[in-house]
Amino acid sequence: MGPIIKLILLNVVTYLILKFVLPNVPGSAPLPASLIFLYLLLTTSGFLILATVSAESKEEFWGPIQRFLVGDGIGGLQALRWVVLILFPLLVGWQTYNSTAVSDAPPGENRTIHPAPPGEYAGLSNPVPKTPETIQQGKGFYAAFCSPCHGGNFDGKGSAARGFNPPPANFADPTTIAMLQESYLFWRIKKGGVGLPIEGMPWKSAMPRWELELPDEWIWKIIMGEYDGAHQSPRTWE
Amino acid sequence: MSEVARLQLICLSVVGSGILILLFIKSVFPRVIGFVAIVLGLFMLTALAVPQMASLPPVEEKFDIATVKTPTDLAAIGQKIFFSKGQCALCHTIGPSESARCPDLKGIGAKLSREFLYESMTQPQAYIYKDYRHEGLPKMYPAEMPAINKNPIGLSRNEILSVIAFLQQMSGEPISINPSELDVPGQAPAAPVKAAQSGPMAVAQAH
Amino acid sequence: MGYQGGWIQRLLRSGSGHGGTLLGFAIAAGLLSLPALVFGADVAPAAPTEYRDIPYVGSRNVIWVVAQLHLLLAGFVLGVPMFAWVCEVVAWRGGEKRYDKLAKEFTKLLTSAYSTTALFGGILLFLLIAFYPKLMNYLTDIFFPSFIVYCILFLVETATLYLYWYGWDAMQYGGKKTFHIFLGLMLNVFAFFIMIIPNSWATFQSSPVVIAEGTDMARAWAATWNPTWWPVNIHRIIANVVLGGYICGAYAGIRYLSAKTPEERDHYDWMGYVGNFIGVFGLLALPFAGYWLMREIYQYNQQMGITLMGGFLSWLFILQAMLIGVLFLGSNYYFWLGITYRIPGSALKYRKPMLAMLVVLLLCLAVWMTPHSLVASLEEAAKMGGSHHPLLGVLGVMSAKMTVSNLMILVTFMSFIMYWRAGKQDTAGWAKIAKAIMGAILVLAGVAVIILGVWGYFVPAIIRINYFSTSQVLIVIGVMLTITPLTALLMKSAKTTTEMAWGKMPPRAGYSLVLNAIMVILLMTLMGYARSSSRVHWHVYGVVRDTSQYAFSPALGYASGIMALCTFFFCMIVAFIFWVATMGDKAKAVSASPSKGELPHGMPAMAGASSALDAPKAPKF
Amino acid sequence: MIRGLSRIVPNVVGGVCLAIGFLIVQPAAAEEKPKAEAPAETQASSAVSAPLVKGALPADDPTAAIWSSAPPATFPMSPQVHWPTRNLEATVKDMIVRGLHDGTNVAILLEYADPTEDPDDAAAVQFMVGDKKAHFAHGQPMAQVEGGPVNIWYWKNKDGKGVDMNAKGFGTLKIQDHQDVKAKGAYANGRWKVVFSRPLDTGHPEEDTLITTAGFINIGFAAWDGKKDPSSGELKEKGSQKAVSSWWYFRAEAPPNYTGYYYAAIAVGLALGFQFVLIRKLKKGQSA
Repeated sequence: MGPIIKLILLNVVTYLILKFVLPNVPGSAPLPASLIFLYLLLTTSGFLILATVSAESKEEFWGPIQRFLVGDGIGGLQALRWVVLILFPLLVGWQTYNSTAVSDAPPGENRTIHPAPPGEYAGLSNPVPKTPETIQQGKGFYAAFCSPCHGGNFDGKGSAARGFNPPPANFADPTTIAMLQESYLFWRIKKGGVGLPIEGMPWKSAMPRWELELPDEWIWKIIMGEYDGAHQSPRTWE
Repeated sequence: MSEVARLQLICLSVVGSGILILLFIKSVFPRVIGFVAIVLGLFMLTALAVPQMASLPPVEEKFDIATVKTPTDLAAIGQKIFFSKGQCALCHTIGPSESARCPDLKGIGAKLSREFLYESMTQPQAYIYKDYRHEGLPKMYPAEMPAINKNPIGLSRNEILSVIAFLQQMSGEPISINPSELDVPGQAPAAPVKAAQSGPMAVAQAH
Repeated sequence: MGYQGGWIQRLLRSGSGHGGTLLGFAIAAGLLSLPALVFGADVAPAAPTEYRDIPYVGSRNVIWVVAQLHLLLAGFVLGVPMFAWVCEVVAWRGGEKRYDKLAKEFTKLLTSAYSTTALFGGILLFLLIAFYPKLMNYLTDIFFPSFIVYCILFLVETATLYLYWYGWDAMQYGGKKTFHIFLGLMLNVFAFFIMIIPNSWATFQSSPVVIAEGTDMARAWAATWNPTWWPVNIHRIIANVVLGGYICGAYAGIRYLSAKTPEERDHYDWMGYVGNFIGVFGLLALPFAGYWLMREIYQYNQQMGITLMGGFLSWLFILQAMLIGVLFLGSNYYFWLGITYRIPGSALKYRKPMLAMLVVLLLCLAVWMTPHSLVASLEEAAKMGGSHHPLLGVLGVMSAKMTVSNLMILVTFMSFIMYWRAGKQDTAGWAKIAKAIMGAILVLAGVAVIILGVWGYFVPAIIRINYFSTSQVLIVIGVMLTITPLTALLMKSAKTTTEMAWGKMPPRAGYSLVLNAIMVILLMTLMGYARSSSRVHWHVYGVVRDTSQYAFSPALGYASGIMALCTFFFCMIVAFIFWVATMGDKAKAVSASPSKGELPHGMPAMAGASSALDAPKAPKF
Repeated sequence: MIRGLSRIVPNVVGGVCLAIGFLIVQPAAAEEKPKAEAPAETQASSAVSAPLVKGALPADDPTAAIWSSAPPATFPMSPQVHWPTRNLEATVKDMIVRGLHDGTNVAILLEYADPTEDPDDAAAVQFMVGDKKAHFAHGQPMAQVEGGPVNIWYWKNKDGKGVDMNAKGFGTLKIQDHQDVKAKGAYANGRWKVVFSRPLDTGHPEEDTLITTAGFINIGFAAWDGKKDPSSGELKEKGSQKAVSSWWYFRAEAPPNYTGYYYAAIAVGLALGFQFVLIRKLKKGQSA
């Protein structure tokens, strides 16, 4: 039974690492079950590949399992064999029951965070010249209009942010505004959460439609202030 | 049962029938089919396990002259036309880009007068600059720009004016076009087919 | 998924009620005329029909399946001649007869495959004209001249194919053979043009250029040279090689599984090896072509790029990653099986390197398959503070993906080199140094790729895209270009310690060949859906809007059903073609013994050759 | 025959392992979390689960003992910033919600901290109506998605009753012709407890949200602190100046359903059959 115990052990160790070690690394968080499943699947298939890559290793892996299932010459393990044979259908039944039962968990929300902007926004560039004054102005506007949610430190942790789901974007995160062009931000600020396409789940976003309150020029300045304050630079083609 | 659950059930039965074939049938070809069924079923199950998201077409917007109150409104319409019906963005960009095949239009509204802009769009061959940006004799630009007021693009005068307003706005310039200059529709300027036919007339009015 | 409301029932019902189809047509025509009447009142007295539909199934689904099948068949029909021609050339230059036989065996398929492809092309054309008259009118208006060129090419291609196939035995020797080889080359050249012309129509739909006034010819020419035309051409031609190779492998796999005689087992084992080799060979280049295409799309229109990579199609790339992952694993697995089974006594010797490569491959796959936005429940998302994992989220971006895909290619390349060298002993005096150099190159390249990948996080996007990713690709290509000739040189003087024994592979090798082929076909159908959906609600992006009821793009689960259906149909059609083509000479094949030929020097393993074939041993099981 | 077997088995086992892996992990992934995380008051929840009770609902008694049998769900609140007349500081920071239903009526209990009892203290619950998604801020119109209306249940301390309203964007609030919602508030120890109740199905699917036991529906909350600004005498929170929550989920638990056991029994049968055939094949293979 060597290899199969190895396989189980390998999966258990991987699971424990993913479940209990990785989340406790500083700056980390618990992994979603889908990801853990993916990694376990990779581990298992890797093991199976190695176990079946040669005739000898396959025999070493599969022979004991076969003998165990058939019940030939396994001596004291006979009882265990029956346990496995009874447990397996029960496990399948239990999982079937679980998957047909009404779930306690609400449907997952897999919102697309950066959906495609409408065509008329994809190709704009900032008409406001980038000078220390305009950036400073932008930061001022940011403090007045944006910081309550997106935070004075550009980290998405403003005082008004706590109740909102999805949470306000964290501009200090290098996978948010640093991946986007200024025109994208212009669209998002101008049209707000209600301007998102369906995959962005506009009905959940608390982002105001700022075109109702701010002139375009201010928005462009805010964008400059945002990048400068969050120490990021927009994606460009230059 | 939800649509997804139903599809999942179908997938499971596809996988199940594959397993059945492998269990009970000995000849090779059906067994391969069973194997393929299992693979395809698992593929569909995976596809059903990720979030199901469809993309719906957005509502089509029409250029309605009644909604235009300020030059900014006009520029907003111009922006839409620039990137869609006018097909300007198929070649031009606003701001530097690697994909630009024609001149970058950033700041163009500040450099050129609105009349010149209008003429460049309707009579692109009127003034052809020579290209001095390389060694040797200056080259003629192969002015590939189509006349915007003619087929197949066929923008109306109103539409061209709003594009100019947009270009001025994108250059950080005050918009010099007033909504009162627009043609008041005796016939709808929004209908694309008509607009295309009335192209030459719009040019005449512009001068 | 509510919008698809009960499509299953409709599908089921449509299967049982063929008689209703005609009635359905009538009703659909009647229904369609209603909006046309309203529309007509607005614009013109008799507006032309823009769309037609068929009941139950839906016009879009029909077009989808037929177009996908046509495309797959076309890929097969274009991939096989390349494959056949290369085999023929190998036989011609190297004098190994069995390659000629293999080439002929596949060319035989061509005639029936070719007509099936044309048949589906014709059906597709009729359906397009019937269902999408507005769009077809528009495209015809622009592309009319290239339609004519296409037709002429078709005639020429058909003639060439007939000459090539029917003249095979007649032009076997001397100058005639040279002419035959030339015919094969022309066959591929015409086929290439036959591919790129429809590509221009399809790519124009996703990346149109402005059509100025001019002659028909000038307009068609301008529209043909649209920004994604060449990236798609290159991508498709490589993909066709991959498809041809893996289908050949799958065919060999099935024949191997059902083989009755040792000769058959030998032959199909070898054919499976060649198919897998060609598939892998193309596969190594495919990511680069895909990257180029994606880059062009991003440059052409940022919106389209975002729709694909970050927008509603972003989940599709999880599936793509899975399929590619299985493909890489499957291909390497087959190589490794080949080492342990075909080279007796090598299992233990190669276990350690295999383990190392497997671990690297799995780690790369883990990164490759980790999406940026994770599939998570609300609670899980709340704990992560969003749908990005704070730590693993960095694995989801381009820099990481490029790095691991390059590493996976390196590992697969190493698998191949290992296979090549297996059972050989170097005799050259400089072998040690050469091996050290090769090892150093591999390690250095791996490290360099990783360093560039990590560094890529700290530079602006454009530097990463323009310099870092390109450098990574160049490094990997460089490694291949240095190690392959070095190994070839080494092999030239190497002494064979253990002969390769064909026909000893276990059945799972046959199944893994089938699995690889299925993965490739699924990938092609998946990316077909991606390419079509990236146009969102446009027929011609930004120019001709889709105003039909099918303007929406369906969700992945539903789409995957159609992809699986296409894959299955395609497999069945190909199986049918193979069956028809080989029906006549089944008996012959059984009695024929494998031809014996001189081994060419310099490329033994690449060609999968071994003198063991001259003395076929009885398989052990 | 052994050889034949060695062909069959790996493929079957591989396929079965994968299939079973999917069967097991997918539901497990969905199932695991809620169990691990009993909705504690301190931790944010994502759904209110309303158990089915036998006997009378505490529809007009916010302090009834039976409420303790309903699991509490806590939702964070934010000041309303979506609409231009925003306030940046709201009194209510957390909303604790419980639900109960008896098969025909539903009762929802809101509980939140408010330091003072004022006549203008108010609270509201909000739902989407029908299939269309509605923006959480009063069903604001959305640019690319056709939204639907929201159904709002509103209670104000000085009125002492529930109001059933609809809105589709700010400034479109409309009191319904048919009032189905009852509400009652009780203030004690600096905390409000407000109970709303309504029939699960009011027969007006165009205006009222239909609560079924089939799945989750969207729910949102709002609260107004009716305290007046001591200097100006103006209300600090009124109209759109309030504390709001995002969309969360509400579910009226279904009566026990035994179909799952049938499916499980079928699955057990299939698994047994599979096992039987597999082992028989293995045995044959060995004997041959």
